[in-house]
Amino acid sequence: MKLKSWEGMLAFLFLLTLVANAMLAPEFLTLQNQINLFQLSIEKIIIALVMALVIINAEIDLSVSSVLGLAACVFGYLVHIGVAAPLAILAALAVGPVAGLINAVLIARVGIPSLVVTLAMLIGFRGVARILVKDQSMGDFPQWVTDLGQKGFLGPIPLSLWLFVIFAVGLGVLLHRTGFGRQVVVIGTNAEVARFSGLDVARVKTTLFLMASSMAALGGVLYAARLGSVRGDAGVGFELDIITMVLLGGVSIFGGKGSMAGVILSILIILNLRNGMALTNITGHIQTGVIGILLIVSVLGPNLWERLRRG
Amino acid sequence: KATPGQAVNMVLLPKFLGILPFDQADRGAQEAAKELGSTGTYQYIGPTPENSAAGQIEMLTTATTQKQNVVMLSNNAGDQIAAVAEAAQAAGTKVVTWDSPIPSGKGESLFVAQVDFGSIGTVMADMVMSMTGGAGEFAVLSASPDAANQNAWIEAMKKVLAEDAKYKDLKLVDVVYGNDQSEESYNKALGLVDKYPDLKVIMAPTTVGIVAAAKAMQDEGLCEKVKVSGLGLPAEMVSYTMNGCAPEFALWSFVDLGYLTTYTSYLLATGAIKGEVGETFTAGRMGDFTIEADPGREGAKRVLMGPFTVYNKDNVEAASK
Amino acid sequence: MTVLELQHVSKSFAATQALKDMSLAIEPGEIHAIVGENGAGKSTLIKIMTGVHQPDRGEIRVGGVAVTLRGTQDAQGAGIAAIYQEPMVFPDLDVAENIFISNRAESAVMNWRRLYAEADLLVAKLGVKLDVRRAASGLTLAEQQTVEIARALSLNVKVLIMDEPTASLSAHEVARLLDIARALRAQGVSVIYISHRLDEIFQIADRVTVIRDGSHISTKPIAEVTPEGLVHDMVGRAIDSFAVKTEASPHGAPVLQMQGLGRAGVFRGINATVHAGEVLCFAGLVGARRTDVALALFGIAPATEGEIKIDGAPVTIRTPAEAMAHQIAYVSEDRRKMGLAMTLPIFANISLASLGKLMGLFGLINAKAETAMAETYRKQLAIKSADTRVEVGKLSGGNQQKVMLAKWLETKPRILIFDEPTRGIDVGAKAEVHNIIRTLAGQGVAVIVISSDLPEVLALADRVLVMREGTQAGLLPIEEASQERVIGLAAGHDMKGAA
Amino acid sequence: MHPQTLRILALAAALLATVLFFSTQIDGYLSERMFTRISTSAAVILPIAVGQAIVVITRNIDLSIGSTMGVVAYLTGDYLSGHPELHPVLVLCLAMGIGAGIGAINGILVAWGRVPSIIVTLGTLALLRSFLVEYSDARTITTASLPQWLVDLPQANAFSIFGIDVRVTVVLALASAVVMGLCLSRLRAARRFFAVGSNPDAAVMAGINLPMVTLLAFVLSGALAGLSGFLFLAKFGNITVVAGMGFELKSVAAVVVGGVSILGGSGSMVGVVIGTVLVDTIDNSLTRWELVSEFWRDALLGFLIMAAVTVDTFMSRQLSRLSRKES
Ligand SMILES: Nc1ncnc2c1ncn2[C@@H]1O[C@H](COP(=O)(O)OP(=O)(O)OP(=O)(O)O)[C@@H](O)[C@H]1O
Ligand SMILES: Nc1ncnc2c1ncn2[C@@H]1O[C@H](COP(=O)(O)OP(=O)(O)OP(=O)(O)O)[C@@H](O)[C@H]1O
Ligand SMILES: [Mg+2]
Ligand SMILES: [Mg+2]
Repeated sequence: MKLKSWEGMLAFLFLLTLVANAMLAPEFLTLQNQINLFQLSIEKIIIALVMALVIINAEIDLSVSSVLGLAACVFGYLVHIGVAAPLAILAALAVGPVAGLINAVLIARVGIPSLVVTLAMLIGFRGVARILVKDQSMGDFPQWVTDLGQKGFLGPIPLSLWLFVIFAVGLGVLLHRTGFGRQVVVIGTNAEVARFSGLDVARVKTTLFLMASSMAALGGVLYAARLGSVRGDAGVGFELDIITMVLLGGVSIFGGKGSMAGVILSILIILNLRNGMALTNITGHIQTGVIGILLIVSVLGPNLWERLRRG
Repeated sequence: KATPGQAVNMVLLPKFLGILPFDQADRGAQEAAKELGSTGTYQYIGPTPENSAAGQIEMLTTATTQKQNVVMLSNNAGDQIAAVAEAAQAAGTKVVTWDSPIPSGKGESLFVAQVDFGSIGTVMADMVMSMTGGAGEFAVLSASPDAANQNAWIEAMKKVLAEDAKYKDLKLVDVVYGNDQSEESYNKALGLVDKYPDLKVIMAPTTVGIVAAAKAMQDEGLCEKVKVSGLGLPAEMVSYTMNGCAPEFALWSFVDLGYLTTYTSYLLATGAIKGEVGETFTAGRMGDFTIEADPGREGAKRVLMGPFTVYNKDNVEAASK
Repeated sequence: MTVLELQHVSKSFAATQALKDMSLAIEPGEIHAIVGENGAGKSTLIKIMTGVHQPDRGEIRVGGVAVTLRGTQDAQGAGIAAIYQEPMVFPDLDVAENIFISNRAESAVMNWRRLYAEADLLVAKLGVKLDVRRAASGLTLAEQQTVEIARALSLNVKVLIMDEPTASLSAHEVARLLDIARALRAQGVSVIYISHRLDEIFQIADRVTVIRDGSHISTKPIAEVTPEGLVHDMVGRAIDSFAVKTEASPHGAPVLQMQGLGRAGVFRGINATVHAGEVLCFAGLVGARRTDVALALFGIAPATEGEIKIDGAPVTIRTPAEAMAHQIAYVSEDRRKMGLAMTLPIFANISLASLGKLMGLFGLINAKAETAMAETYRKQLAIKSADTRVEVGKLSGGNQQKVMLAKWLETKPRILIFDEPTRGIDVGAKAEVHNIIRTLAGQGVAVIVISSDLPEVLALADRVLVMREGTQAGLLPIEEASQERVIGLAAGHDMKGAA
Repeated sequence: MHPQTLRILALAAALLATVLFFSTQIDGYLSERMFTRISTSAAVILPIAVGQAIVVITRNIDLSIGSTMGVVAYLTGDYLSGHPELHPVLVLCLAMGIGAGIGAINGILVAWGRVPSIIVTLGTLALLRSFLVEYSDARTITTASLPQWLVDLPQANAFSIFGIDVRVTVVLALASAVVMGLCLSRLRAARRFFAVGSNPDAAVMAGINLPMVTLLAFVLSGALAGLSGFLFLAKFGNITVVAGMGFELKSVAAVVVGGVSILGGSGSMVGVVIGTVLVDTIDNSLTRWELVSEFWRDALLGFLIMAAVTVDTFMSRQLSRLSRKES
């Protein structure tokens, strides 16, 4: 019940944003702008989709942006030293499982809280990226790589957008319709109950952290392809944006609650709101401030309303 | 040569908002826009410091969507912005860089260079030279490993050091980064003096780093032993120059840089200049300039502003007012 | 004059009306029992008295004056405190602090030594052995209950409410608690006592109030009621009170054998066999480590000594999944912590341990089958709820217990371990649960029941295994088991009959 | 022995090992100079870590703490440039007051608005920074505009023992930790922080005023961030709009390394002090380690923090198992 009304509110907010944007910014409704809007944040939004599962599982992964940076740098570095691009892509994608496994072992097996582990790894993985590229910028990727990141793939829609749609649907089904998704929710609600029901808590958590890191690595490759070059600071600070998207989507930071529809709506709201503000020439820190207010008010508003209604 | 009163929509896009040099550039740009009587719009927008690179890429894309005529970019995203800049050019939005160029030159119409990047290497080397008395160890405290202009200057300095025999007794022992944050720069400066007991100069080609380093040396009573130099704002450096912690540093006028960039961009957007090597134009109060090949970046073109001022005890107080 | 009075109080949660026009008056120095079925509204009534919930209508009077209780602080200020049905401890604080946490009379600066001394006294008064310096995190449910009781006692109150305080206590502690209630009464404190164990009510109550479906049915002096009449008032029909079993039911082949089973530092030397169709009850005092034996069998805290055999073949069980592969099910004693995902709907809880069965292609859950499964149990176990999409946390305690049972029944176990299966369940439901257990045994399931409720043990068991301090104190066939015998073994008085 | 005590011992051992290791790697490491370096640098973070710890103990988190510190440093510096005659004690009060005010806003939103703390402070993290950029107009606070006593403060010695100088700023920071530590273990009211973090539902049932306790935790954390802001202003002198950026994560790192449970309910100020010093020691030592180039530092820092936490987890688990066997 409560979740439904949350998504209702988000849908309303989304429409509001669309209408306001369309009225205030004539360029808003152009196809190119709509594509740009997704493409500019594609890495964040696909990671946010997985992060939703992680947070519903009552964990958090702060290291994703560093894994993204590391994968991008591995790719850039390998191409730079002359490795063939397809191989470099594979190696960069492999960063995901490796990083995820390190996180997962420390979290699910050793039993250190994920916030602690991934906070340390946020520094650590970024550091490894830095070792690889140092103060350099590595680019000159083959044309097909940058085309994949920048040009349309099947019509005007770029690959990244297709990926977003596929992941949104896929992860939505995974979360809401499969046994694995149910396990994620139950563990997020109460891990002990899950254990006493015979679920393999460690395995589910391991899978989730592997998924998060793998998605981050994919994000890294997309990032490299989109920008055509990488540096050691690729993706710095993305984690806060990603978490904002998930939380605005109604996912409880305490786990157990949240829906993919909410997260997708929240992503749409944030992307469109930012885009609309940019098109009306609102500068960076005000944009950030508005998102900050939105985040607080979206939770505060319903709470206050509930109180008023109860008297 | 400029025809005033035409409609040119311009965006001045700094690395990020919140530090003085960029606001000064904004002032210069506004002055120029007024002088030119541009009937188009002028926007000064920028990303937040923590979101600088991604934010710039987003803002350049948005400007392209808006069909702005020119985006004046102090690039902080390195070559990562090249693809977006090329897209902008293709859509008819000119990209003129200033302060910090696109390293590969891709997607960039012109670079309005504050100084000659090669000569700043010489100047930095010379300042080290005069402070060490010709021989000794020194280290560089830079902004971040990803700052293209700083990297270019350090590169240029290394080159001069290697090529010119008169610097043969200077030894660059380390390059560290303070990420343009006071506390990090301060700690890194102290780290340097601890790590290299014979260190004589800290060269900080960044306005945040140089004050932080100067304060660190002053706090630890090391000003006699380790001198600080680099690029700094006179207003922030005056006390350290007067007390000898940072006897010499250099800078150029960001107001002028903003002014010149706006003039150049206006001319480019109105078609008064094509942006070809060899073209000359007049930029209001600043006089005549010529477009030339950028010696540091193959295939790229620049407009050289220059000169810069070296500040010391004699002129810093006047400049800080 | 009354100390506490409710007048025409109503309260509803969304669609459920938990209390309807409820009026109740508590006299000074009386023990006032409240009985009613699961979900009748007892806990809600209590929570209104303590300011946790605010009534939709009606008023609360303390000493004749109408008051508004906005929270438990207000209630404590008015001299009302409660021991809640679900113990509420602070796992990171030590026992002594847990006890005195809400005591306002204490000084602003902590005097740790005095705190421990007073806590020791209180705990001793309750007749429990409990180190007041240890953190509350490892406490068993019964120990938590003790802490809760001690906390309420530490407050100087006029009205003390006990919401099923004995649900997880064994006879020994129950007796102590009843003594304390009487002592309080002697001091002029009014005690409101809620319990599903009617024998306790007849032992101590002065008056008893029956509520049904949120409405007040009757308030009578205890002398004027009979157990049968009380049950009739509660349920609206008669229920056969369960008889003591006198002989073992017929059983089949041995299914589960424990040979010298033990876990280092916890328990040891458990030797018993459970046959198909047999009910083996574990009896013992609180903390006798009965639960630990169950946890070893279920792979949560695996055994380190001895052997487990299933169908005669030795097996190792290191995880619940392995236990479940051997068709073992464990209905745990603490449904809040280990049993149910409180914020999830009923159906999701019921299907939780058998998700595999419902999963098809790509691990998709067959939603229709899941709903059907849940519906079956809702009807079969008479779970009081409009449909199975209701959050489990919103059900009354007894109904939650049924959901947990359903979850394990669905795994179709051959070996079913119940840990305090009727904790907090009303008489009607208890009879149902007992029926279910007997039926399951009748179908050839090997059943282990851990219970602190001796009448229950004697009503269900074919054999009784008595534990004392982590060891097996005796294994009695039902014919030899009597209340005295079992208590004697559990407390260590009985010298003969140690198996 | 109490598990908390074991935890502290494990941490202290980790710190000792770190110091011993680096003393073999860096010339003149065990010196008065290094002590001053690390102590004064840790002093800036310590109050913020203490504040973060209090909030974390109540099962919340304060991600706005770095922004709060930046805003305080900037506003205090800004005010001082106009009113250089303000008494030092009043300046300190001003800084902590601004911090407490910001903390109160967070606290009210969390306690009465029932918005999870991570959401509130993620929001105010951004909002405070935005405010600062707007307010500052790109001006930097420089030492030149600050009163001399403030500029000299970081060099002022409180006392010396065995020839080791202990600076006033270090004493101030330690005092905040000691006072909070004493309060947390001795004051009945302060024990409620632990109760609330340990089991919020039970706290409500036990008659604890949950919103009030939560608010207080945030006000304290804000005030302590204010103290850090003051020390930051004094030490670095040059305050830009990015002052304190990233300190939220630094404070969380110090707190978790210091053994405060991120899930609330437990932790000690001794642990927080050791945690803060440990992280800062690793950081400062890596900066001075010749074997490690600038580009390797972050990787090592991250993995060393991870190693410290892992060792701590294993050791305190092992030790508490041992002690359980003994008893
Ligand atoms: N927080 C809540 N939200 C919604 N419904 C509730 C809530 N608390 C109780 N109810 C409903 O109110 C009714 C009365 O519940 P209550 O807990 O008072 O019963 P009870 O008499 O204590 O039962 P039991 O003997 O099982 O503990 C039940 O139908 C229950 O589902
Ligand atoms: N001293 C203790 N320290 C830590 N955990 C304990 C301790 N005593 C018991 N436990 C835990 O509490 C749970 C139940 O304990 P135990 O088996 O002793 O109780 P029991 O005999 O089942 O009694 P009851 O069920 O009546 O409480 C088990 O998980 C056990 O590990
Ligand atoms: Mg109840
Ligand atoms: Mg038990």
